[in-house]
Amino acid sequence: MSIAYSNEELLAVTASREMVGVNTIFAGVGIPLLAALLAKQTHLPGLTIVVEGGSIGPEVLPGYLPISTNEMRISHRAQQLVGITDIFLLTQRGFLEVGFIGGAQIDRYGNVNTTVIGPYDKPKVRLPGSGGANDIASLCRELIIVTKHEPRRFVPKVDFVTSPGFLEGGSSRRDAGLIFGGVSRVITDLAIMGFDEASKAMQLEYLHPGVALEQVVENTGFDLLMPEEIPVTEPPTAEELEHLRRIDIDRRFL
Amino acid sequence: MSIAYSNEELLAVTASREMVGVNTIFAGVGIPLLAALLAKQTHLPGLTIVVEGGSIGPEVLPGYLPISTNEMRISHRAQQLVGITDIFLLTQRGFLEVGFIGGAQIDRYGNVNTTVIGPYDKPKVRLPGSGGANDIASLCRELIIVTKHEPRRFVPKVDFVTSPGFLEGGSSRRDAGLIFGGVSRVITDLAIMGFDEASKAMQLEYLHPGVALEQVVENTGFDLLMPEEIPVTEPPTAEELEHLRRIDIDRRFL
Amino acid sequence: MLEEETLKTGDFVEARRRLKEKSLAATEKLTTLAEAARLVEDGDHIAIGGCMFTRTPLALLMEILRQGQTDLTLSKNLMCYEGEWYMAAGRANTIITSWLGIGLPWGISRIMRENAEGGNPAVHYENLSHMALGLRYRAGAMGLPFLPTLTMLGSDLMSIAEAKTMTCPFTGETLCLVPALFPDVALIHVHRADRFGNCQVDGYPFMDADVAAASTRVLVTAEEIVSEDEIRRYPERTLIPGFMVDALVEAPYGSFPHEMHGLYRADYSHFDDYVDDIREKGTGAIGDYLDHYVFGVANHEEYMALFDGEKIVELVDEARMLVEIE
Amino acid sequence: MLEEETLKTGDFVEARRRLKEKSLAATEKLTTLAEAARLVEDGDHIAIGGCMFTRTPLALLMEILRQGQTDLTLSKNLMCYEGEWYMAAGRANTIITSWLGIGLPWGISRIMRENAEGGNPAVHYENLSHMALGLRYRAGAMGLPFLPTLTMLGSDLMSIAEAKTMTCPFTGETLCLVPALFPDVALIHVHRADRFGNCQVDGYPFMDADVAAASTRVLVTAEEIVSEDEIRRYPERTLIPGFMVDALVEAPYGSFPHEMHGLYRADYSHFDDYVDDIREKGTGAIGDYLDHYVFGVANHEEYMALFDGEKIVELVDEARMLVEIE
Repeated sequence: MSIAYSNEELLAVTASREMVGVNTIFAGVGIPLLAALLAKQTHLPGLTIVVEGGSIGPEVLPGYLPISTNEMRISHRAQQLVGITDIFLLTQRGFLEVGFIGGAQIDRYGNVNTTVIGPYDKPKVRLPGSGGANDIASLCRELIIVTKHEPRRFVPKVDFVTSPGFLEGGSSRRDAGLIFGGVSRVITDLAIMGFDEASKAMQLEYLHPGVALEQVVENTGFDLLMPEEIPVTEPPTAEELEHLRRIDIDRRFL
Repeated sequence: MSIAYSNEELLAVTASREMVGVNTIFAGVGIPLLAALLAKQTHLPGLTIVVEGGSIGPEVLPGYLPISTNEMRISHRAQQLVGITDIFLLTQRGFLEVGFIGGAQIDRYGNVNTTVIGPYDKPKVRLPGSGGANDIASLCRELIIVTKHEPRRFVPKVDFVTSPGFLEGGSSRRDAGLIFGGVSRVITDLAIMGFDEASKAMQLEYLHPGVALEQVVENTGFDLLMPEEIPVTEPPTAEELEHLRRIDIDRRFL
Repeated sequence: MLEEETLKTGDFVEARRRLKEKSLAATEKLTTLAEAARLVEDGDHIAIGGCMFTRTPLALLMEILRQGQTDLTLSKNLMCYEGEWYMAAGRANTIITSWLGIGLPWGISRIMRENAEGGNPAVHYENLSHMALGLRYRAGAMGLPFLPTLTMLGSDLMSIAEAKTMTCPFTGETLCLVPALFPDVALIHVHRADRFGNCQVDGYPFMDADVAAASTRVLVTAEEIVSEDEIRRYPERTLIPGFMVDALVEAPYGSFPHEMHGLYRADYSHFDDYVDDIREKGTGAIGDYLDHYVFGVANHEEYMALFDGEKIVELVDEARMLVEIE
Repeated sequence: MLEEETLKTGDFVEARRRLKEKSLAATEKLTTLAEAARLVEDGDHIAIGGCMFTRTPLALLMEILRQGQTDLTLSKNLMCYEGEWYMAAGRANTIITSWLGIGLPWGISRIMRENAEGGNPAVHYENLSHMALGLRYRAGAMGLPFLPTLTMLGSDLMSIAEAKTMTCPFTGETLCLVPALFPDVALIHVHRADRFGNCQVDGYPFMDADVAAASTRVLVTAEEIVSEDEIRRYPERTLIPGFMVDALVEAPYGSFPHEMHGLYRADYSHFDDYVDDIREKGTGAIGDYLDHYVFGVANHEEYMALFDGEKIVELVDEARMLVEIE
């Protein structure tokens, strides 16, 4: 039995499933937080959610999803509240296994741009900035990027590397001094991408149900590596959707 | 009317008077703490006492003087308790105006030794170590040293510089990277010493009541600079002694 | 006057010297909002406590706008609409932040876009990561010229932020060094303080302790002035020691319509109206907003009278509910 | 096994890799003292929480002596008589501290004097300043290879401590760099924890949060195991998050005869007796002490039964009185 679901629900469910054996996650508001909450309710009872404002292990009251990572709605029943700099230092030390970010532009090496479209000195579009995205991308043990799949977002080279993926590919991330981490997955409304072990170029891994390969190709502004077989993502289950919809009862994010 | 007083009382009173216009003090247990408490009760109502364990602005219950700078007796009614490293960082930032230390050896440039008598690798006497003394001497805006006046303590050159005074004199302290601070006073049971502005060598400034110049000379293992006039310290007043004895009712330190 | 000169990057020696001109006496710090704001001078670097729309010292920020200090640098970890106000009113010429906007549902700051995309030289933006800014305050608080970190390495933020790289002398690894920030003035809003300025906060501590310790002057507003005994009962909870504080003001709802942990939730609908207005009328709407909410009132009490009491009760109720543990 | 190899100075890359082998799951951490102590291996660097004679994890330290792990490195900011025990029992070969002794009235540690003055090669002392040791733990907690500081500059501690100097690339000033410490095991005693290991402390926080974050394994004893709700009521007070903790043990009086803020004062008279005995009989008295208080009992309950209940009540009363605010 298949149930109708939104793109956002598919993203949240897919992201939650990507967290296998994960115990600590650095989650932003929106889809990443929903994915983390879902994972904790389904397959990761030992998960500790950490948010940028300084909240460790908070719970979320259904219908009271936070809009920002630094408000009471996401310090509710927290186990610990620490300073923002300290949350990032825990990440630098290596305590955060998975981080989630989005972005306006992403390129073939998983670099993300949230600073400017166009040249920095006279941009076509000025974006809000890094916030903690650079830090999460630099310091978590691995990074999952969640974004819409559009050609203007998936560009050969981002105009500005706000958050480092694999930089120029190969060993360039390590060479720059980033001792760990890198992008493990890019999850979009069309597909799931990974990265080639050696070249660190983006490759298609799964197509979402009902999505044709051409759709992905058309919506990606560079050549994705293509493995021989491309399986299809399992659609969200009734149980997963039920959990999700109970958390976001007003469907603010779904 | 002069009242009989002990050497310790004279030290505490003299030290308290040396704090003119002081608002923050890094105080150890014993004489420095008594001096600070006395100063707060007499001429420095705006004084905040800070101790190494992490206590800011504590009060002391008469008869419950602390033995160590990290116990409840000196966090009683504190205004803030912070980590030990953070107390020292506040000092490094410049918030601590005066620090007090003692020591087993002191030399003509105000360097203090609490590590070893004799060579480091095979010492004649192994002392307890720096504790926070090096940090207080390195980081406070000024340093007051309180110690007994004995020839084995007042040596030409300390066997080991645990806590920096003016190092080799002149600008050597600043040259080593210590951007502020240095010893302003050495207070003993015989006299008060200061330091020559240019050479940073120790010089006699006051003799305590009833002490002959020769006593100081005999008990100092190097030549003190001698100004033309050497005034005599005012003896402790009845009020000062009353305050002191009320704080240390069991006369643990006096 | 030396105070007025801009500090060289990471100049911890001069920053420490400036601290010597500040009284550290444990005296009564209570004053009025107007008197406190007068400690801000033209050209100052103002560091703002709180984060995004939580625990923002809005009462102080509005009073400074009323007083008219100008040529200001504003720094804050994630900057909310107060950054737009100072740009729109022509009071800030430099903005140091990792992010500017109200939050995801309210889109990108229109005035920042206009300034940056139009190449407006009146406002300079220093963009860096959230952690890097936090470390710049922390380096200042620690009395250091810089702190090492791995963050920002390899990214284009390295080319625009004030940061250097070095080779670690112990491990040979590459490190990013972010220079200390030593703001002239810190603005901090807290839950409670005693009259000597010992401040306590509930909920997130954010970067406020570092911001206060790094700054030369510290202005504090508190929801409530409490007895010394109340502070001394739980000294572990004191975030800022009194000797750092230069001025203290009792300002209930001093962060409103931003939020205070356990006291009042942020008024999202107020942000909706603010942004809708800008979308409709352009960035001139920010000036209209300031005319109404800031310049149109004499003080914080008159400002609060502009808000609907019933709405406030709702926000207070949600705040209480969210911190309740049965 | 890599775990057993000694970390190179400041090797934050390897320290971070070792963390990957640790489970960060939010699971129940409760176990027995014996099981917790078994997580200590021969050759480990054990970092001890608390300071001097306050909040020392004595129950754990005694259990480890009973189990017999050896070739240990002990580090603590100001080390009390537990350092003497490990030297006397031949279990520690390295002591990293800024100070060793019980406190001023009890004089210099006799066994340290004998070892150092006799040139005993069995124990190596790393001497540094209190702050420098704190910064070494903090650098580890921050995931950095080192932290810069001004402390120790110009002193002879620079020549014996693991520290380097550098020229600041922003200001040209000379800085001391202290390398990170990444202990194998942290021993921490706290007031309360929930079963997931979220720990809270009253009074001084000392260096415990840094020590825990810098260490690969974290063993915690708590005076009391409380409900999750009790921790979540004041999350601002949590000092160590549960995911860092590998083993948690309920151990009332787990620091006795050292002190716990608000619970019991240190038993000075016990220290008097301990030191008097050493003065009379020489350092062999430490072995006698251990035979009686550590090896002569099977566990912490039997240990506590050796103390006079009336005396304990006095110490509890003073502790309560000292934290009372009318």
